[in-house]
Amino acid sequence: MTAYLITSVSVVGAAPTDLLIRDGVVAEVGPGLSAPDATVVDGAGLVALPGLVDLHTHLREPGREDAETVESGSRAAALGGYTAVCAMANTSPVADTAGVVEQVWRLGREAGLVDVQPIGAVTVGLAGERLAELGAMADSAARVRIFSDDGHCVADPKLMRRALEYVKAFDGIIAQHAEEPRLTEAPRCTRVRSPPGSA
Amino acid sequence: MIKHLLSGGDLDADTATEILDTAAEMATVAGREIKKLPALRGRTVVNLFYEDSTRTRISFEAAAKRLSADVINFSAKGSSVTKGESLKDTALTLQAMGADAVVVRHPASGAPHRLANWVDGSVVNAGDGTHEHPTQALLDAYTMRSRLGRLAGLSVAVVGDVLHSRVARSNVLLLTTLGAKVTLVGPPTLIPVDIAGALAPGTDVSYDLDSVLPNVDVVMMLRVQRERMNDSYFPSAREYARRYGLDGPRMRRLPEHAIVMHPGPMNRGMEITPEVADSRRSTIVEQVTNGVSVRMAVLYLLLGGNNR
Amino acid sequence: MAYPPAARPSPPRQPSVKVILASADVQRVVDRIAHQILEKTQGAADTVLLGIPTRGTPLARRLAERISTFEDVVVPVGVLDITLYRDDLRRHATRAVGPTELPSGGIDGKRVILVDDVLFSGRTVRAALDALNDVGRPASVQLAVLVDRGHRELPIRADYVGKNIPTSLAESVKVTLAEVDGVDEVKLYGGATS
Amino acid sequence: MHEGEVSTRLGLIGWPAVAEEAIIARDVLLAEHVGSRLHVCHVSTAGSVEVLRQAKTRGVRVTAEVTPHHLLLTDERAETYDPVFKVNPPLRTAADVAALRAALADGVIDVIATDHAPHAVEDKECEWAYARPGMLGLETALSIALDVLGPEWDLIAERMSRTPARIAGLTGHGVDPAPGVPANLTVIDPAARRTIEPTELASRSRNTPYARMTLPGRIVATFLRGEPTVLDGKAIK
Repeated sequence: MTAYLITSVSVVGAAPTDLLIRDGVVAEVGPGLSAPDATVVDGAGLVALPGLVDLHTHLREPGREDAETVESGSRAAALGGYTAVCAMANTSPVADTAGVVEQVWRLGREAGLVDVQPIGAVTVGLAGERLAELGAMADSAARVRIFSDDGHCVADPKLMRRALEYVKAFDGIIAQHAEEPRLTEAPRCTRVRSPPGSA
Repeated sequence: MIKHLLSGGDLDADTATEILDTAAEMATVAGREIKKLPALRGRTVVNLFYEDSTRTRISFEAAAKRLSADVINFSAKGSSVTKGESLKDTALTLQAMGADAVVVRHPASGAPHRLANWVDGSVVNAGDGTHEHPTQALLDAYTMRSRLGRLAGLSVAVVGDVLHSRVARSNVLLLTTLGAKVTLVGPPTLIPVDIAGALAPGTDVSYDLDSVLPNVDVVMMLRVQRERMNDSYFPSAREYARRYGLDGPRMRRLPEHAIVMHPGPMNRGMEITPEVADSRRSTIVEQVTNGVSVRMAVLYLLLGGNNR
Repeated sequence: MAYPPAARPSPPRQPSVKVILASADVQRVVDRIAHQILEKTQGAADTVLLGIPTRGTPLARRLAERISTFEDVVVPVGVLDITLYRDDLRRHATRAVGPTELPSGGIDGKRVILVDDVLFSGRTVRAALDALNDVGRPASVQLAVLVDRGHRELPIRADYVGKNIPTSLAESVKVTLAEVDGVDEVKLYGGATS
Repeated sequence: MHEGEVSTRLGLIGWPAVAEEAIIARDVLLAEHVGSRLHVCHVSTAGSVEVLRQAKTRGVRVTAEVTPHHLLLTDERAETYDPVFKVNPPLRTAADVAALRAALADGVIDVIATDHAPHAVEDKECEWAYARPGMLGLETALSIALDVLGPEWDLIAERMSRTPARIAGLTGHGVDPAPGVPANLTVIDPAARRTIEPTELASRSRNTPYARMTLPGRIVATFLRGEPTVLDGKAIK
């Protein structure tokens, strides 16, 4: 693996210094470093930050690859300074089983641009009626810790209480999309379109 | 001169007055043997109606034909089920056909504004969702002016389901621009929370129709859909009619000169009783005839010159 | 009066202004046209004067008033707006539509005399004829103008002309009337000085 | 969109702030009652900030995120009816934006999260009512944080790296570069300014609300466990 020497860079706003990366870790941080085998990156005027982490991303895959894939989303994330993103469950099929979360997790590893941590659905199909198999997702290879029906609110108070309690067993977190649906119901505004052939 | 007519707020006092004055001239055409003016000969006006509304469509069709324009009716009675053509593709089709103006009625607020981005011609908003209906406001103002001789200083009560009423919004904007004072009346559930700030400063709100009636020059009754009951905006049709319906006794509490207006179609027995609808104070029929003249004026002022 | 030889391109200077008819002359010309109308129409029976806005309208009223003082006959006067009938509608920003007021007796079967201030290309008169066609069926139509400056583009001529003024296309004729502009005057602007 | 003066003027169905605040209030009480952690997605109103402040002072284990667009844009953007500005929860008022910025600075709001929501063109190029809600965010988030917070690198690292990594339990991430630490880091040029061009984004979709806006900061390099994923501002693969 190539080594990288970032010269006179400000680490999280500190005074400019040199930063040597070798074998996947930060090897040294200090002024005047030299590493003949390393590729040099001129860090003058630049700021080094710990890789950004996004708790809330929609990668659309599986299901809506026309809008985004795990790979294209990962690339956008890396270009945004991210090294890890949490992928929401409102894919198609919904990430409410160990199988789907592992699929997303594997797609992330294959892309290899950022660590993709799948978020599991709280309820089956995001319908807000029955808890999804939160334990199976937690125990899966993806090691899911955050659960969310994002895009929908877990509106039923009893179900929300059950979910909050159930995930305590594996130190999980419920991420709530806070929207009382009864207050934001739009009247059925049928999507009118001119019938085919009548244009 | 403006290029599109999408909102009552698009018109400043001078432009609005010019439309009303032009409409007065256009009205004389109706009395002639030959009800035709050559002003828009060779122009193409497309009526793009996603909601069935014969009343408004035939009014625009009559107006355009009286000005010798070619009219193409395109009633897109689509439904969410049929996978039809998007608004943008329909717009590009109309553009390709050389439409000089598109008169559009659509159930989604803001559709005319989107359409205006996709066609070179002029767009006239003939009612979009719960947003606006500017030509209705113009014909209402025209009717008030012809009946009461003026607009500045008039006190106008707009009564009923203001929340969902595109007619109310356009009227509040236009009447305020023309110097009238508007009071919105209805159950609190049907009056938007911050209507004054949103639309026109100086707009009053009252939940008590009887307190407003004695000192208004115009009372405009809005159509109230009975289905609103199912969404519990009001308990029952009877209660609504009792508190906010305009019946004979209430009409007699209006000042002598006051007029009663309604955009139609009416729910007789709900917001208005037959006695009031058919009384001499009611301008409901003349609002329809004035609609053609006002729409002629709008089409002429948008398409008559080279305001490309 | 023959046209002067093309002037050498002279340095640009203030366009020259020449008063063709002062206010007293305008009044005499109006009187003469009134007499001509009475003569040609043998007393202006069944005659209607329709002024073409803007300055044709006051001229029509003056003619009617002078006719009634010369002979005891009341000639109805109306206004005929031609905006919507102009053939250059699309070349300018939209024009405001003026009022059209026909006399109560209407124009069917009447002799209509259109009145305008300046006759030039003839396009205004053509538009007026179209407009007239939509409002009624007169027995005959005549045209009275205060000034005829030539350069016709259509086969149209006036029956009554106050003053013929030969002009070049570089010149312009400006008629002002007391009712509209506060003073009666006909001026010739610009071009070669005769 | 946000229920307020603008939605009334535009005749668009409003999504009142109380609909968000009521659920947050309920859920912090539930979390407190059962003694579990709660995370609140995309907080968007001043009222929500107050509910969270009280809950935190009572020691409830609640964390909250805010999106870059709720820190920068307001409901006026909907006036062209362009659905690129349609998002759930909706863009709110200037007062809400100010409250969210203050809460981010004082820690009542723990993290910035993008709610990156790509949509195909046909799902956005239509009538407002039919458009799907959501905005792109990954490639512009740090620039907006810089624009909103200024060059407060420690605060930015806390809200966009350390805290989210801790909440998500992602060991190896959210650790300031130091000897022995996994080389998960990014290098930004804070002086650069760039004008956002939708077609130049790496995302497969174009629905960025910042088109033609000029924002500060440009990512020069990003490393994932020592491997460069971005060098000289371009993705390695």
